[in-house]
Amino acid sequence: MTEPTAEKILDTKLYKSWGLSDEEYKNISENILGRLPNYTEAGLFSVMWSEHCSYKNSKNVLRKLPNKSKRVLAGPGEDAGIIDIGDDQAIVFKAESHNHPSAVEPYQGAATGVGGIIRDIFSMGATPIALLNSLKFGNLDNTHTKYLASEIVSGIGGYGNCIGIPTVGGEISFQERYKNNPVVNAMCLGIINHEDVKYGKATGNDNLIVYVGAKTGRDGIHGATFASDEFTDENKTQRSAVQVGDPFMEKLLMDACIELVHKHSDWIMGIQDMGAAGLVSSTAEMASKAGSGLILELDEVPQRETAMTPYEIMLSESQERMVLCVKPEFKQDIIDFFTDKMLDAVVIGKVTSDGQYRIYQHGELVCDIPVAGLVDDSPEYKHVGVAPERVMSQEAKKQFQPEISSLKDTWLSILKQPTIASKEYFYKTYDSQIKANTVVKPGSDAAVVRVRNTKKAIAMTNDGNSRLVYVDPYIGGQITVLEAASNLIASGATPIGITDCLNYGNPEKPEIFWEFNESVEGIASACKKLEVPVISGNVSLYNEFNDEAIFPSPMIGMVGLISDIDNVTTQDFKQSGDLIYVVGDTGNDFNGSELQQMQTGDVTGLLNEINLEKVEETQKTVLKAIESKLLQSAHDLSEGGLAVALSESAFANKLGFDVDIQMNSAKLFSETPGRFLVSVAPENKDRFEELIGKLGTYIGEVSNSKSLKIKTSDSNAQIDFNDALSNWKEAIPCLMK
Amino acid sequence: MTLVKVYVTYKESILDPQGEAIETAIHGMGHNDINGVRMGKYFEINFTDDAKDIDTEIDTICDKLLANPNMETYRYEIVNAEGAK
Amino acid sequence: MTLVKVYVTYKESILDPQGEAIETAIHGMGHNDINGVRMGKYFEINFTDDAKDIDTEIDTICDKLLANPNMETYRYEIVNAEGAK
Amino acid sequence: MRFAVIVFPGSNCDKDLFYAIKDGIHAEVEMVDYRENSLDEYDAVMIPGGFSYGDYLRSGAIAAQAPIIPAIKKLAHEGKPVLGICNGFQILTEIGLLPGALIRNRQNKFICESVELIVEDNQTIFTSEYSKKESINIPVAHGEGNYYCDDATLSTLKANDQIVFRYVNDINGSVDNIAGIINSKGNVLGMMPHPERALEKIVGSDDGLKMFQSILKSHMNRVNL
Ligand SMILES: Nc1ncnc2c1ncn2[C@@H]1O[C@H](COP(=O)(O)OP(=O)(O)O)[C@@H](O)[C@H]1O
Ligand SMILES: [Mg+2]
Repeated sequence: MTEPTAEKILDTKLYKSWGLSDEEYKNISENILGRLPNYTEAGLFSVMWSEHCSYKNSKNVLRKLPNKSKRVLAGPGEDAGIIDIGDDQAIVFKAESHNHPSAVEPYQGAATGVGGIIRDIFSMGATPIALLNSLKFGNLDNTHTKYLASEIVSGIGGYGNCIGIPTVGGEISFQERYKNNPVVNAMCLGIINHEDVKYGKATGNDNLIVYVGAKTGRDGIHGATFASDEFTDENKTQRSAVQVGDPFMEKLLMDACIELVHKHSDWIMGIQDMGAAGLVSSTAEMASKAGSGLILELDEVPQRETAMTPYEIMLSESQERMVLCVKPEFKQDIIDFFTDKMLDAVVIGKVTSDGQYRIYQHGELVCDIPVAGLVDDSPEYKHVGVAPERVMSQEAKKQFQPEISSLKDTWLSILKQPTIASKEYFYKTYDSQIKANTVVKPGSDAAVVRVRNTKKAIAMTNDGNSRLVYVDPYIGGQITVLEAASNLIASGATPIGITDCLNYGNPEKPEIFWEFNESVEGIASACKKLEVPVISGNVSLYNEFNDEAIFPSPMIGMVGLISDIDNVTTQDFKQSGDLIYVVGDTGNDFNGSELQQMQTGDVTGLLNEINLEKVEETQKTVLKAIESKLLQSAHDLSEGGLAVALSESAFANKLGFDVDIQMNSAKLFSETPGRFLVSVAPENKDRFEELIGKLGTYIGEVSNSKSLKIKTSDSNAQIDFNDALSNWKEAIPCLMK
Repeated sequence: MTLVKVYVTYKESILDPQGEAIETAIHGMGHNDINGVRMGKYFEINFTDDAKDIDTEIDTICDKLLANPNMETYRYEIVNAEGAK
Repeated sequence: MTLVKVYVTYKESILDPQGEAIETAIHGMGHNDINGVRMGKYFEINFTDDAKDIDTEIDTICDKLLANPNMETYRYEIVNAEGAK
Repeated sequence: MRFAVIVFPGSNCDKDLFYAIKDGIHAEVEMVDYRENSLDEYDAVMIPGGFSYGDYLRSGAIAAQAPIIPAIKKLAHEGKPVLGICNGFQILTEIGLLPGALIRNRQNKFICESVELIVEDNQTIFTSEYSKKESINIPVAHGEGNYYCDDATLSTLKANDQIVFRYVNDINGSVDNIAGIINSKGNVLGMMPHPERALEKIVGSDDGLKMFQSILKSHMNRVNL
């Protein structure tokens, strides 16, 4: 096949099928190049200007998120953000979505998502120490969803387990809207000494561009534009954008890069992974950051397939590849270094000072465009949002009023809702303990990993409640942040930073854009209030199938610091006789709740406004109680409310409880944000009550009677420990059969 | 009883990390006259005697379950019970 | 170039959980005329033209690497280059 | 006492094992590359868990061809302690230092959890610090940990007291709930659970510590004879 000429591309508007608009194409031809782009050039622009690489539809919204604090060493713009944790150490973290690839080939899609996010971390010079993930599937009532869920989870485990980084936490939820467009977000966190930090820069005239890792094949060509496109029935199986992950190769690559940064930092000027839009995106961004130009010789690029065109080589998304910028005098050292680690390293080009991006193949100049045009001049769109009918109607202002005819039945049923039920069936397939640093494993509010040879530990959580964001994006966005923070607080940590994945439908639709913008504003307001910066993240738009969008699904990956590992607290009750308190007031918050979903099969209505001041005070007080060693357990209240939190706290240590709440039964399931369930040893009662003051309400005691007892103002219920446990624990295995 | 043997392989353009690792190991054992190893899956599926249209059935099973058309191809042979031994 | 196709399967006495899982999935799809699925591995190995005694060589490779005699058996076919297409 | 921890490409519990020896029992320990061909300077060899060669083909199969293997066999024949954990156990069966094979878990899934084990034999150099039938908590993390051997081998293992650890519950389909076995000479132990992950209460359990203490103590006793 011969490539179409520049004129033909213009005439047939071929660029449109790659996602470039008429205006964008015109801008490239007239303003940036002053001529028509050839096939390769047009291809490079289309991928670099896709939403996935350029954030053209979202930049404007993302600027609303705060990204600074005293601890932030590097924020958005790098492969991952960096936050100081004292003692000249820092943590590096980021999250990434792989929704579309996972819909097409769930195992490999999820696996390569994990592989990609790990590369973002070690490309900064950091040692990855933990993985998390956030998954959203359709309801587990059909074989397709079960297949997706099972393969996606296997892919995540397959990659993480093999490379040897513990998967310590995450979240999984189920909703019809994700049936054909699952959400697969993965987060990785690494640790680094300040002096070892490396950035993805190609600086210094005549420095070499070195390619390391797997060979380039035709994998995932146009993966980035593909991620910026919607799904329909027709294009579902025709895509050939399937990349296969090789965690073994990545393990070699990771160890080698970390060792290189530690031992031979002076050899390299910059290092970057090849992610979406492969070679072009990584090298062009490295040049753009340094204000340099580049020359690449494609004949040098290791290739797995024959007769690859420049277009294919540049856009390939073959996995497990890195780009380094190396001082020429260390050329042989670098090559020998990687060869010893069973990895191919080859010089594929050099840095120039004229700001042009030039590519040669077979001695011919196949691309000659300004780096700035490719990277920095990408367009920026301001869309206008329109609030959808569902939030504007009079109806929306009403609060759902649940009726609880049998407290016991409602309680037992809610425990087996898939979104509430234990996710052990899935997370048990992840190695959560490798490296022997995991202090709190999956199953509590936040995961905790200690920092070896220090008293410090890092707490992490992934949170998103898309039901709440759907019914009320602004407040739902706020709650997402508050809940993530509460999860960290409950484990004894101070929140210090956030990464996010913002998953939405097509932003060109005004109602979708409105959801996106509103929820980000909500997120931003809560981040500002809690003073937690967003240091990295990812946007995934066009999550639609046959024109129907997923729920707006922002995922917050929040990280906290525990300065003294003795303060680590879990959600589990520890001993019978301990006193149980609810911290924070419970209101009538049923819109968007699990109970509403369960009773009506749908979620509707706006959310009550949140008193951020009050939530912050509650969180600070609980943290203080933990740091004063007054708490035996702490659990934040979220989906399913108090009834669920109480049950979850009882399960791990096989304890029961006997509580009397002075509220009606419905309120047991209310999802008022910013509340905690804590238990206190009797000897600490006075000190705790003094500290907590009016924020806390005593509700009862932990018991060893193997029975869960609740008395409310209008009812009472007692369920057998084993019945509660089996409803909660067996629900998902049963559905997955 | 009818035995069907199904072979599922990656399309040629798809990376086969296992095949590559195996090839390296074979070279390491001193066999340098080998050049290219691909690894695939092999299934033996037994149909009961009341199976009617095995071809159509096996195609469906392959398309929907055993192979992912985005990255794999398959072929199969129908062997009768005697041939299976 | 000579292509060798190698099939490695579990011995009959060995449990094959993957095969079982696939059988359950097939039944789940409504194909109830299936009774027994076993999963094995399939390799395509290319020998260069200077390979001399392919039989002996492939036996060694299978015995030492591709199959574990404690639990697996193998068989192979030698296909010449034309046959490979 | 000098320990060698063998590092294959893809080993990923090598550092955990290294720390277990260095910080757990304060013995001398070095990481040894799979391309080395002598282990003469070492008193014991530890083969770590992980995914050598990505577990491609079959766990342990490709590692079994590595240059270091003859040196491991030599050291084993000299009667020095060889411990294989998880992938290390798989490699020991692949190279024939231990009988049987590790096949895919019965449930066809990778499992990671803390499990209860019974120390069936405390008369070995690896378990002398435990009491007989002691119940201990050690994490497992494997997808191919289902121990298989034929009936004759099983009878021999039983007759010679070669079954060192058993799972209290059937977690993966292993024959006779076998979690770890030793060779007939008593110096090569393979086990699926990870004692190196159970050295401190803060990470869940310190029941693995006694295993490393046993190795050290047995060595000291031998040297002092
Ligand atoms: N995909 C997953 N991977 C790992 N752990 C998970 C996953 N999904 C849920 N978990 C774990 O299950 C526990 C409960 O999760 P979740 O119900 O989302 O908690 P919360 O509501 O407190 O945020 C957490 O410890 C979480 O880390
Ligand atoms: Mg929580």
